[in-house]
Amino acid sequence: MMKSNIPNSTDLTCAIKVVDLHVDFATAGGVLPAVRGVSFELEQGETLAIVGESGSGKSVTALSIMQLIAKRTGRISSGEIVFDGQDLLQLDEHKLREMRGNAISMIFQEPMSSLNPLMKVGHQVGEVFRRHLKVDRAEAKRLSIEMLRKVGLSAPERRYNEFPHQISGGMRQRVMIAIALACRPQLLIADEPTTALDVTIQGQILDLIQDLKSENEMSVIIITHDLGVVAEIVDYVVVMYAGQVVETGYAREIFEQPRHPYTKALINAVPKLGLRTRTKQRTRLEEIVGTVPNLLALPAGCAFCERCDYAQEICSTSAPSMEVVGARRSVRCHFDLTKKDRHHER
Amino acid sequence: MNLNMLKCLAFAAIVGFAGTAQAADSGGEFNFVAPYDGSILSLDPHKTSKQQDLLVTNNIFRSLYMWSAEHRKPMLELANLESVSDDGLTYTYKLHADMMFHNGRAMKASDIVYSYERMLSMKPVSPNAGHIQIIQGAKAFESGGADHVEGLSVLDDLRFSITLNDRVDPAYYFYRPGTAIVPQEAVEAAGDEFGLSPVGSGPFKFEEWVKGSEVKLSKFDNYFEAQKPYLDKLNFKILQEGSTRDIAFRANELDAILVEASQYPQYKADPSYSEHLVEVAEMFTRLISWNADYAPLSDKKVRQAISYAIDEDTINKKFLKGKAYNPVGWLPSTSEAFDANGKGFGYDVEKAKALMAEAGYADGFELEILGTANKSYGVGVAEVVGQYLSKIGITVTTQQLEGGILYDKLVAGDFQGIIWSFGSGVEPLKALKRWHSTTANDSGNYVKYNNPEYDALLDKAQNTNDEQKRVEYLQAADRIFADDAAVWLFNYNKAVLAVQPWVHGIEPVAIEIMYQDFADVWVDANSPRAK
Amino acid sequence: MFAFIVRRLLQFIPTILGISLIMFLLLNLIPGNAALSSAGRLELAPEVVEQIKAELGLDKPIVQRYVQYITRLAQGDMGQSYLRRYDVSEVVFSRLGATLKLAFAAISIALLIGVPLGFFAALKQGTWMDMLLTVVAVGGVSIPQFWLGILLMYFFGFMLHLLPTSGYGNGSLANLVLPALTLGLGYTAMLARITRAAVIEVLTSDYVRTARAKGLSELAINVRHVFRNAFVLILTTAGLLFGSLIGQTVVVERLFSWPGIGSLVVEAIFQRDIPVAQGCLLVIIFVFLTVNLLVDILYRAINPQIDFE
Amino acid sequence: MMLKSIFAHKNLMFGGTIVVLVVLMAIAAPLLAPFDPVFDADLMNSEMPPGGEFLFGTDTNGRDVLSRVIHGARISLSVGLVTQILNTIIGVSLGLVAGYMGRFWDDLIMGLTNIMLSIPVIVFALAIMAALGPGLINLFIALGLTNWAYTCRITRAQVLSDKKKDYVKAAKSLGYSRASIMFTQIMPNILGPVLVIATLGSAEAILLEAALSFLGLGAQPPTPSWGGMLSSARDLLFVAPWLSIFPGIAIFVTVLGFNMLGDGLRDLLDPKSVGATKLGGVR
Repeated sequence: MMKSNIPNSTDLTCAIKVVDLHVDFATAGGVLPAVRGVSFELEQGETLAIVGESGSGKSVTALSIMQLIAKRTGRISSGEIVFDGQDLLQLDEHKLREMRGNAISMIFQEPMSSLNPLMKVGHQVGEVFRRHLKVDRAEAKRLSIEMLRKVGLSAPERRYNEFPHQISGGMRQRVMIAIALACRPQLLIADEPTTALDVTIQGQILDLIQDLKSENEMSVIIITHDLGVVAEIVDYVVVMYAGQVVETGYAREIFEQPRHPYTKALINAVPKLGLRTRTKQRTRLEEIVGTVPNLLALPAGCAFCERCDYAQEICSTSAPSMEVVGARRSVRCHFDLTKKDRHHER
Repeated sequence: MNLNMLKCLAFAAIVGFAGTAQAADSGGEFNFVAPYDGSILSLDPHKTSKQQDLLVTNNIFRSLYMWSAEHRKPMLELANLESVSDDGLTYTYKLHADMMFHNGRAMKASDIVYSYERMLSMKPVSPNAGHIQIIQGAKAFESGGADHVEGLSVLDDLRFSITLNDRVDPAYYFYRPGTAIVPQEAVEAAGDEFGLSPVGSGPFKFEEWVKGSEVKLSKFDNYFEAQKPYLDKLNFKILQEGSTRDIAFRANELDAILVEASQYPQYKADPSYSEHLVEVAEMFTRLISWNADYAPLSDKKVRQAISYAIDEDTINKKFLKGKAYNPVGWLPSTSEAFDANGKGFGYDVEKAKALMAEAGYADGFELEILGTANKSYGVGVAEVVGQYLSKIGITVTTQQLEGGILYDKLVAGDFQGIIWSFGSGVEPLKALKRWHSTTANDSGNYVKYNNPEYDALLDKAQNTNDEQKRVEYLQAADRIFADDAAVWLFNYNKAVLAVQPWVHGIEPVAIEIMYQDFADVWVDANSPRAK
Repeated sequence: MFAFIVRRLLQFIPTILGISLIMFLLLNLIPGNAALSSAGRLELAPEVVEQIKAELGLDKPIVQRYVQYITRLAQGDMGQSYLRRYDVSEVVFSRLGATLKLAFAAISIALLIGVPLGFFAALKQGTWMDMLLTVVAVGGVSIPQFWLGILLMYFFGFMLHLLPTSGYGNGSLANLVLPALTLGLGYTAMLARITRAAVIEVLTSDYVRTARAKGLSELAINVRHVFRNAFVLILTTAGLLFGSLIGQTVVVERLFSWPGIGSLVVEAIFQRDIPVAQGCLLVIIFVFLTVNLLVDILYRAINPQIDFE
Repeated sequence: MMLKSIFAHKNLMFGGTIVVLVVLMAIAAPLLAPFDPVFDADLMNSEMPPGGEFLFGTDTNGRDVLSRVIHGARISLSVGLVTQILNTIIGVSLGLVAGYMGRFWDDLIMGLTNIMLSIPVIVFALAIMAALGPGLINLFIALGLTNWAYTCRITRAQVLSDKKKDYVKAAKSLGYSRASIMFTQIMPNILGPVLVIATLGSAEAILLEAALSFLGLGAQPPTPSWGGMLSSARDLLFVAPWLSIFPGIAIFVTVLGFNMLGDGLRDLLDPKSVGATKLGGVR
C-alpha cells in the first residue's frame, strides 16, 4: 500500500502535519480501528475542513491532535502529528498541557454541555488566562471581559457573572470561542461548531471564527459533516470515510470536480453548493443510501464499495490506495471519477 | 438483727467460697443488666408490673415484706409484726425507727396507708392493685364508694394495722416490689413524673435514667441497715440481646448477667465462670396446656400417652442445655410443698402407643400447638415435641404467635395446645388453686380442669392448721393433677446468673432471679470498677 | 428561598397526615390486647381490663379515636404512652438525640470513606483496584446487618478489647464507633458506588473535555470541575440515604442496646404501645422529610441551574 | 451483539452464575440435601460440629445444617421472587395509571408514593408483620406491599416521556384503547429498568427477611430460612459457630449475586441511570 504523498521535510509554512495516524478503541466487541492511517497537512493561515459522516473518524482525528482521546478506551497506536517542529505524540503530558488551550485550542459541538454548568462563564474564560498567562484573579477578570466583548457578547461585565444555563446557545458558543482564542492560539480546531445551533446563528459563528482568524493569524481546522456550511470559508478539504482519508484537495477543486464517489455524494447532498443559505429553509443533508460499514468487521475491498454507485468487481476484493492526482490533491479510488471512460454508470 | 449478713453467709456457702466470713469491701461500681423486653418503662413501682422495671425499683424502694432467698419465703422488712388478731384477719405492725426516704424524711405509718391507697385510687388503676385488694374495704375505696380503705389504720407515728378480707398470709402479697412504699410529698410534687425521678427508701437512690440505655443509682447514705449498701454506684444496663450481653460480660463490662440456655453449657464448661454461676429453680412451671374441648385431648389416656411419648429429660438436657429441672408435678422444686419423691411419667413409647390404641387413636390425629418465639418455652420446643409425637402417630403443626395474641386465645379457649410458662409459686396452695374447678377458666384454669378429688384435697389443705398435714394434702393434690395429665409438664425454669469472680452477695432468688437486693452485694478490689 | 421553604414545609402536612392514617389503622389492626399489655401483665381480672380499656379510650370506635388523635396532634399533643403513662413526646424526644447522633455518625463515615473511595475508583476506572473496590462495595451491602454487628462487636470489643461492646456509655465517642460502623458500612459501600458512577459520568462529560482542552492540570480539573459536578449528583441520593438510615437504625440499635428511636419503635410495636409507635413513626418521617428538605436547599444552593421556585 | 455484551459484563456474568447456581440448588434441593431439613431431627445429634455424617454440623434440634442451608435457598428465592413480583405489579400498575391518567390520579398516586418513600421499608414491614403475625406468607405480603415506590416512579416517568413519542400517538390515532396502549406499547419500554429494580429488590428482600427474623418477625420455625437460621444462631457464636457461618455465607453470596446481576443488568439495559445506583440492601 502506497503511503501518502505528503513530503516529510519540515516545511516552515506548514501549520500542522498529520502522518499515518492510527487510533484504536477497545469496545465490548473487540478493537475498533476508528482512524486508519490518516495523513494530511495544513499550511499556515489556512482553513481546513475535515468532512465525513458520523463515524468516519473525523472527530477522533481532531481529538488526537489535542490528545484528548479517552485513555481508558482509546489509543493512538501509531503515526506522527507534527506541530511547531515537534511530534506531539512524543510530548509528555506536562508539555501537552502547556500547549492545549494555548498554542492549539479547540471548540466543540455542544456549547451547552461543553461548559461547566456550575461555573460562571467568566471564570471559565478566566481559567485559561490564569493557567497560561499566570495572571492574577483581577487581571484574569479584566482579560476575560475583554475577550467576551471581542467575541461579540453584549454587556460582557454582566455576562461574566452568569451561568451557562442563563445564556442562549449562540452566546455559549461565543463563550467557547472566547475560551479557545483567549491565548491567541496558532491552531484552532472547531469540531462541528455550528451543528447544534440555529441556522441564523450558524453564519454568525462562522463569520466570527473567520474574523478572529485573520486577526490572530491562526490556522483553523473545521470538522463537519456538512460541506455546504463551510464551503465559503475553507481553503482545503479532507474527506474521510470509515477511518480513512478518501480524498484531499483545495476546496474549489473538490467542489468543482470531486474525484471520489463519496465526495460526489456528499456534494450532491448539499442543495446549492457554494451558497451559504442563511435564512432559507435548508433541507437536511440528503442521505447517502446505506450505512457506514462496521469498523469491527471491515470488508476486504473498498470500505465504500457497498454504497458506491460505480463499484466494480475489483472494489469488493481489493482496497484502493491513496493516489496523488495533483498539487496537494489525492484520491483513494480504483476509478477516478474524472476518468469517465473507465466507468460505466449502472 | 442482721438478716442480710446471714444471707451473705448463706450465699457464700452456695457458691462455694471459703467458710470464713470475708469482710465486705465498701465502694465500687456495679454494672448489672436489665435483660428483659427492652426499655424500662417507669420507675414508679405502682405504675408498672414489668420485671424489667421492678428489678430496678426493687433497689430504690422497699416493700413491707421482702423475699428472702434462703428462707424461700417473704420476710418482714420495714416493720416488726406486733400482733395478729384472733380471727387472723388484723395484723398490727410497728415500723423500724429512723428509716429515711431519699428526700431525708423519716418513714411513718401514714406512708404505708398512703402507698396502698394510692395504688387503688390511681387512674388507670395500678396493675399491682390486686395484691392490695385483700385488704378489707379496698374494693369499696377503689370504686369510689369510700374515702379511705377501711382495713387500713394508722395507730401512731410508727404503728399501723391492716385488716384483711380472708385468712391469708399478708406476707405473700405485700412482699411484691410493686407494692413498695412511696413518700407522699415526693409523689405529689412530681405528679405524673414520679416514675421518671423516683424517691424511695431503698439502699440506692435514683441518680440518672438514660432512656432506653441505663438507669444509674447511687448509694443512699442514710439507709437503715448499718454499713449498707456497700456499693457506691449501681447501674442497670438495658441489654435485651443475649448475644450482646454475653459478649459484654466476657469483655468484663458487666459484673453479672442473666444466662440464656444457649450459652449455659459454655459457662458451665469454662472454669473461669463455672464456679461463679448462681442457679435457682424459679417458681415458674413450663407446660403445654391441652384444650379438653378438642375431642382426642378430652381423653385422659391420650393425654397420658402424650406425656409418655415425650422425653422431657432429653429435651431439657439437649434442647435447653440442662438449664431446666425435670418436673414431677405442678409445684416447682423451690416450693415448700414440693414432692421430692415425686416422679414424672418418664419416656415410654410402647406404653404411649398402647394407651393411644386403648383410647381408639391407634392411627393418631392432628394437633396444633401454639407458642411464642421464646427459646425456652416457645414454638421451638413445640417442634421438638412434634418430633416425639410423630412416633405415636400424632401429627403436630406449630404456629408462632405473639404473647398478647396467644393469651387472648388461651383465655378464649381457642386452641388445641399452647406452650407457655405459668407462675407456680410462691404460696403452694395459691399456686395449686389455679386448677381448682371454681377458678374461672379465663383467670387461670385455662384447661378447664375439673377433678372433685383434687378440689377436695385443696379445700382440706386450706382448712387445716396442721402444717404437715397441709403439705401432705397439697402433695397429694399435685400428684392427682400430674397423673391426669391435663397439661404436659415440661420443666421448672432454672434461672442462672453468671457473676464475675470479684462479685459477692448475688443470691438465688427463686421468685425471679433478677430481683436482686443490692444492699448485700459488694465487690473485691480487683474489680475493674472497684473504686 | 423563604417562600420555597414555607411551601415545602406545607407539603409535609398531607404526607404526615397520610402516614398517620395508614399507620393508625395498621397499628390498631395489630391483634393483641392493648389494654392488657398496657397493664404490663397478662393475668388480670376481666373487669380490670375493661376499666383500663375505658380509661385509655380503647372502647371507642376507631374513626373517633383517629379524629381525636389528629385533632390533638394538630395542637402538638402526641398523646400518652399506654405503658409509661406519661407524654409520648417526652418518651420519643428523649430518644431522638441518640438516633440522630448514630445516624449522623454513620452518614459521616459513609461520606468520609465512601466518597473518596468512589472518586478513587472512578479515576482508576477499569483497573484491578476499581474491580476490587466494586466487589468490596457490593459485598458491603450484602451482609446481614445484625450479623456484621455481632462480628464487629466480637472482634473489636471482646477479642481486641479496643471498644465497648455495646450500650450508650455516657454518650462517649468510643461507644458510638461500633454501631456507627455497623450502620455506616452498607452506606459507605453505597456512596462509594454512587460517587463512582457520578464521577465517571462527569469525567466523560463535554465540559471536562473542555477543561482538558484548556490545558488545565488533572488536579485543577478534578477539584474545580469534576468534584463539584459529581457532588451535585451524589447529594440527591445522599439525602435519600440519610432518611433510610434513620429507618435502618431499628436493627442496629436493638443489637447494640442503643437508646434511640429505632429500638423504641420496635419495642412499642411489640408492646402494643400504639401512641408511642405512632409518635416514633411520625418523628422518623419528620426527620426524613426535613433532611430531604435540607438536602434540597443545599442542592439548590450549589446548583445554579435550579432556582428556588 | 447482545450476547457478546452480556459476556463482556463481568458483574453480570458473576452475579448471573451465582443466581443460577442458587436457583439450581433450590430446584434440586430434595436431591442434593442428605437429610430432610425439618423432620430429620434427633436431639441426640444436637449441635454436632461439622464433619462426618453432617458436613456442616447440626443445629440445636439435631437437624442437618447442610440440608437446611440447601432447602433455605427455596425460601430465600421465593422471598425474593414473590415479593418482587408483587412490588412490580403494584408499582407498574400504579405508575401506568398515574402517568397515563394524570391529574387527580397522578396526584393521588404520587402522594402515596411519596408517603411510601418516607416510611422506612423495614419499619413498615415490621408493622405489617406485627399485624399479621410471623410466617412466610405474611412475609410475602409485608415485603410485597411496601417496596414498590421506585418502580412506580420510574414507570410513571417513562410513561410521561413515552406519551409524547410518535408511536404512542400513532397507536392512539389508530383507535387503540388507553389500556391496551398502556400495556402493549409502554410496557416493553419500561421492562429494562423495572427488571433491574426487581433484581436489586430481591437482594433487599432477602436481607429484610433476615432483619425481620432478627426482630422476631421473619418466616417462622421450623421453616429453614437463612435469616431465621442466622438469627437463632446469634446466641451461639461462641458455642456453635457453624450455625451462623453457613447460613450467613449463604445469604451473603446470594445477595451479592443478585446485586451483581442487577448491577450488570443495569449496565446492559439502562446504562445511563446514575441516580438509580441503589443496591438492594440499604434503603
